[in-house]
Amino acid sequence: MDKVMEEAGNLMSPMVQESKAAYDIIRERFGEAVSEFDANPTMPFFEVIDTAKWVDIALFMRDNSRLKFNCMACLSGVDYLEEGKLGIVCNFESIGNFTHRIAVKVKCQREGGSIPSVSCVWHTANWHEREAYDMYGMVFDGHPDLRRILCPEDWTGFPLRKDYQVQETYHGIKVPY
Amino acid sequence: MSSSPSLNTWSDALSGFTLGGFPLGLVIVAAIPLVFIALYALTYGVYGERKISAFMQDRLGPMEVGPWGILQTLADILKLLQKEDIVPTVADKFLFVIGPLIMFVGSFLAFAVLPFSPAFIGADLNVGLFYAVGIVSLEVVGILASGWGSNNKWALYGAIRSVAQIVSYEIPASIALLCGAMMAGSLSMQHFNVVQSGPYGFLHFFLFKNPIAWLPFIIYFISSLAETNRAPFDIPEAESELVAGFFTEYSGMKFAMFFLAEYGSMFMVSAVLSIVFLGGWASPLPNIGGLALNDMTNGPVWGAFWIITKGFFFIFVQMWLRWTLPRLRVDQLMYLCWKVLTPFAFIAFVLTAIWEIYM
Amino acid sequence: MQELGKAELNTTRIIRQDDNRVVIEKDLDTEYMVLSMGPQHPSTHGVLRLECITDGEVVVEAEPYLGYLHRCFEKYCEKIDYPAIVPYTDRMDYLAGINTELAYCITVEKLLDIEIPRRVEFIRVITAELNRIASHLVAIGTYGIDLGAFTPFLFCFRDREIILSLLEWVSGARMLYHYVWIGGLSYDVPADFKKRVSEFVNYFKPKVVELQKLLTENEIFVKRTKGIGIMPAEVAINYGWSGPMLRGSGVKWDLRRNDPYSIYPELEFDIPVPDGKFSDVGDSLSRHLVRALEMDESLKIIEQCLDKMPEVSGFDPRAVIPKRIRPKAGEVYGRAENPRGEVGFYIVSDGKSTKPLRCKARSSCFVNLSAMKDLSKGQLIPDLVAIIGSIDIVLGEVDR
Amino acid sequence: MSEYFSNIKTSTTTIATGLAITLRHFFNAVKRKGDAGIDDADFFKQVDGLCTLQYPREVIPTPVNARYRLYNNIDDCIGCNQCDRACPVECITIETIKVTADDLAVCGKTSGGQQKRMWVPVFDIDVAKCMTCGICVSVCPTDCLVHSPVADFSEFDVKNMVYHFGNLSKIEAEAKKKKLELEKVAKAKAAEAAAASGAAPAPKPAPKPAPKPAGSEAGE
Repeated sequence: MDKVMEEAGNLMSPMVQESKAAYDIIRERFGEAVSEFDANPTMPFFEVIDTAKWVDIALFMRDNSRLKFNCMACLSGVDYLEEGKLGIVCNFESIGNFTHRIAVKVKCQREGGSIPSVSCVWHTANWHEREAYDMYGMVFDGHPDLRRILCPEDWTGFPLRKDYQVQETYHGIKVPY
Repeated sequence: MSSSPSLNTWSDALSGFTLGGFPLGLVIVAAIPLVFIALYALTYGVYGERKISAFMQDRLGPMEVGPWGILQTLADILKLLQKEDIVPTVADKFLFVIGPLIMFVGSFLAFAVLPFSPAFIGADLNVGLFYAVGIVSLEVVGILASGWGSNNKWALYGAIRSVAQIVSYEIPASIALLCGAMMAGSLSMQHFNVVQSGPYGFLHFFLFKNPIAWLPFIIYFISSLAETNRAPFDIPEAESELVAGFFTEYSGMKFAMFFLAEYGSMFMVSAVLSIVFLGGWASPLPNIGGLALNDMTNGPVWGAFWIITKGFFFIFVQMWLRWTLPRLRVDQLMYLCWKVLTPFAFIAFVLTAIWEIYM
Repeated sequence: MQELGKAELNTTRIIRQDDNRVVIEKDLDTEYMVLSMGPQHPSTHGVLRLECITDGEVVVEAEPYLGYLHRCFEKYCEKIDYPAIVPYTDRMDYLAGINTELAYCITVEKLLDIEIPRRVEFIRVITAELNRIASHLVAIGTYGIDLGAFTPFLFCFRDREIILSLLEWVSGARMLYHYVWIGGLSYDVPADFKKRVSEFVNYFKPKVVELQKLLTENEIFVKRTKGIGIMPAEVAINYGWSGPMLRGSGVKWDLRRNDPYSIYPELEFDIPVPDGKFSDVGDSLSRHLVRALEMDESLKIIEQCLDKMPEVSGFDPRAVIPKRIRPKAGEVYGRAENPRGEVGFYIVSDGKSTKPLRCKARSSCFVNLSAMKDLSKGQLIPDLVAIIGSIDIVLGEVDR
Repeated sequence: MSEYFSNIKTSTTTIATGLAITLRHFFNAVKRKGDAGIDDADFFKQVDGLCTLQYPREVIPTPVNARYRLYNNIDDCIGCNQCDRACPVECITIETIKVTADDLAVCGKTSGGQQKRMWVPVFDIDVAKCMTCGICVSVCPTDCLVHSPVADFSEFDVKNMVYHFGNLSKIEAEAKKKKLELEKVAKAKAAEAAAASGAAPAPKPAPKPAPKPAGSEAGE
């Protein structure tokens, strides 16, 4: 099982091998648009370098008969402060078809950066992207309804950014209580 | 319908009583049902329902005010009286205030033709049953007035639902009662009881005398639940959908008025059910040989006991249903009314007619 | 999305303008009404707000608004140590605390790469399954309330009370357990625990049957839920649904089988999926049914665990808990099957700090609820209530 | 048409089943659930019947390891501050003063026999903030901080939810601080003037007082 991974560094576990196989298919199709495969034992992932191709990759991942990543389990926004970037990490799996899983990272510039939205590919992404926007402030191009979801609509700042400064008052209420 | 000499002796005597030109007797006749409603709603209606629901749900119910919580209702009334009587600024004030009054008056007026005992009836109309069915429908106006007057979306939903429901269910209910009227051959409430009383007790009741009577009995019972907005037909006040339905905006005594009206009409329909199909004040106990149980348990006081007991039994069944069943949806409610109850009511009507002619 | 054909909406167009206001263009003289359902509404299960545009009783569009219970879980996680996050995960899904703790702990354990004692795994599974039953009891009971049946709710809570007592006996708290720790448990179970749990299983079995008779088989209940809010399997997967919601759509997908963790691979249990005889596959009744049947499966699991659980004298459940939790740099996405679906944690560790760099909670209700807009189109208001109830949301988890 | 009648039939039977169940419960209302706790061997023999508890008079018995109100046994507290650091909600406030060498005996030892080296004039627990996670208890080296099974400790004033466990009053704390400073000064002097001595320490203060429960009753 994926828990037993003492030989993580040298030997790839079956799960990682499956992910690698799935990655190879994507790499074959998209070449340099995607980065090298990161075969870490806990969450194997690759990064989309050419973010403009993210929707194409997503559609390919969903519809290719050998991939069939029909379920997006999770989409998390991340702040890469050192790189000066914001990013999303998506976890995919294939329900009812294959057992492989893979994670994908997409990054954009910290200020004014944007990532193409995949909410047309997976409905799950709709609210998750809204949440990532709410918390990190990256814009998802082509999102049908990009509004804040958890914070109030007139909240200033993006709370999960590492350099976030909380506002002093909100409608006359002192915020850092 | 002419009444037999022993009927209505108390109420006739009372209504003739005047004090210096003031018809005090009539006031007392009118006050008796009012006091009855208040007392019954206080004890059985609120406290009883709470306890019954509690016991069905493995709970204790009210326990804090008085021994076993019997003073809970008084505490509630005190609370309601103290509460601020809020009239929303955007409400239609006239309709908002008049709504609960119409509702209460509607349910209270019906008590005029309710024979509380062989010797007591408010007004022995020869169209008593017709009057009762008609006047209860007056509640619809009150519900609509309060729902519209509240200027609240939930209240409006509740009111519209309620009107649709009550108006629809009038039809099977009336036809079912008509079956009873055919069996009795009269519309006078007292007459229903007279023809159903006799030495064999319950065997004289239409329900047991006439095999077809079960059908209109059940139809009327179901329709009466809908007419009084009781579960499973409580969609006008469906608390999980419409917050509180047409009385969402009410507080204080106006709110209490709705409750009083609801409990009043609950007893009203239960009493009508027992009068039309179960002999009203007539004792169900038969004379067995020399043991004249029926004769012993008939009379003005016993009559009052029997009719209230029968009414309370049906109220218990109403509560029992309420705490067991989920709520119907609006369209299912209408389906039940128009596609199930109404056809069956017509069938019952025809069958009763045939039975009455040939048997 | 299947068109249910209850509302004829062709004459009217609803437009969401740039500033998010909803404008309705209409050709016919039906007047639309904007109905704000919640956050204080009896059947929104907490503080969900639905902005419904209604045409009479028909819901044209229902837009959920969240965040009324947002408690900055993810922001907090960046400021506290790994073990101190566990009590916060309790507060996410407060009806199934142990399950959520378990999800978080197995995620961090994956990152730390530590071996858990077998007895700990068994205790974790027993308590998690007990908690699953308790959570499903609330789901079923409140669903009854949504549909107007009050009594099953109190029967459910009566039995849940016993589970809570059992869990309090084990963990020391009734609802917010903080029982599963990273690498172990806070306490070993009491001496009589096995006996009492097996007694509970015997006590509870007839109660489930009674509940089914009282609620699930009731014709009014069936009529209210059958065919309401149908979600086809592909759309459900695309929406990322999980747990009883996905299984209600006929997909046999359970993380306890499909991404096994703890000792679930050793245990025998079915994954209940509606067969379409009693309910239409994918409707509200199916989802309710899956929950009801899952309680039986959980009982089965508990019984097996009680049989197999190794007895260790002088067992210390904290033995392998690391003194200082500082995982090596890396990322992990771990998940577990909660009563409401897949709860996942995405954790990034920088390898230096005792605090996670990023801890994202993937909440099952959040994802399940996102389909609300699709599900509610063209439904009646009572059906809308039935659909919300069948999604079984816990707002603490939706908003985190 | 047959469906129409079968619908009526199933409705009637299922409603009747439901009614039978509720009526059975109604007549079962003469029984009441007993008050045995879950740790009682006969617990499941007494769960039948009405299950309400009339709360202030009847309570669910809390098991021994129940984790509710925090209690600090200050006699055993060494002022190590670990609980304060571990607390995720920051509900514990601790101030410590180092014990001067001549006070060590007065300050005493913990029940485990460890010499206490800190006065703890302030040990405040805001139980209104406390989320009873038990992390502070798990890090406490002397096991003096415990979650007691007292579950109901509601107050009318939120200020009373702050429990004071400190073992010195304000005045005493001032005195101790001064004494510590004096000792420091003395030490410094001693270091400076290697030979100098005789700087008698300040007169002994009153012996260590008992833990002072403030606000409402704070202890068990």
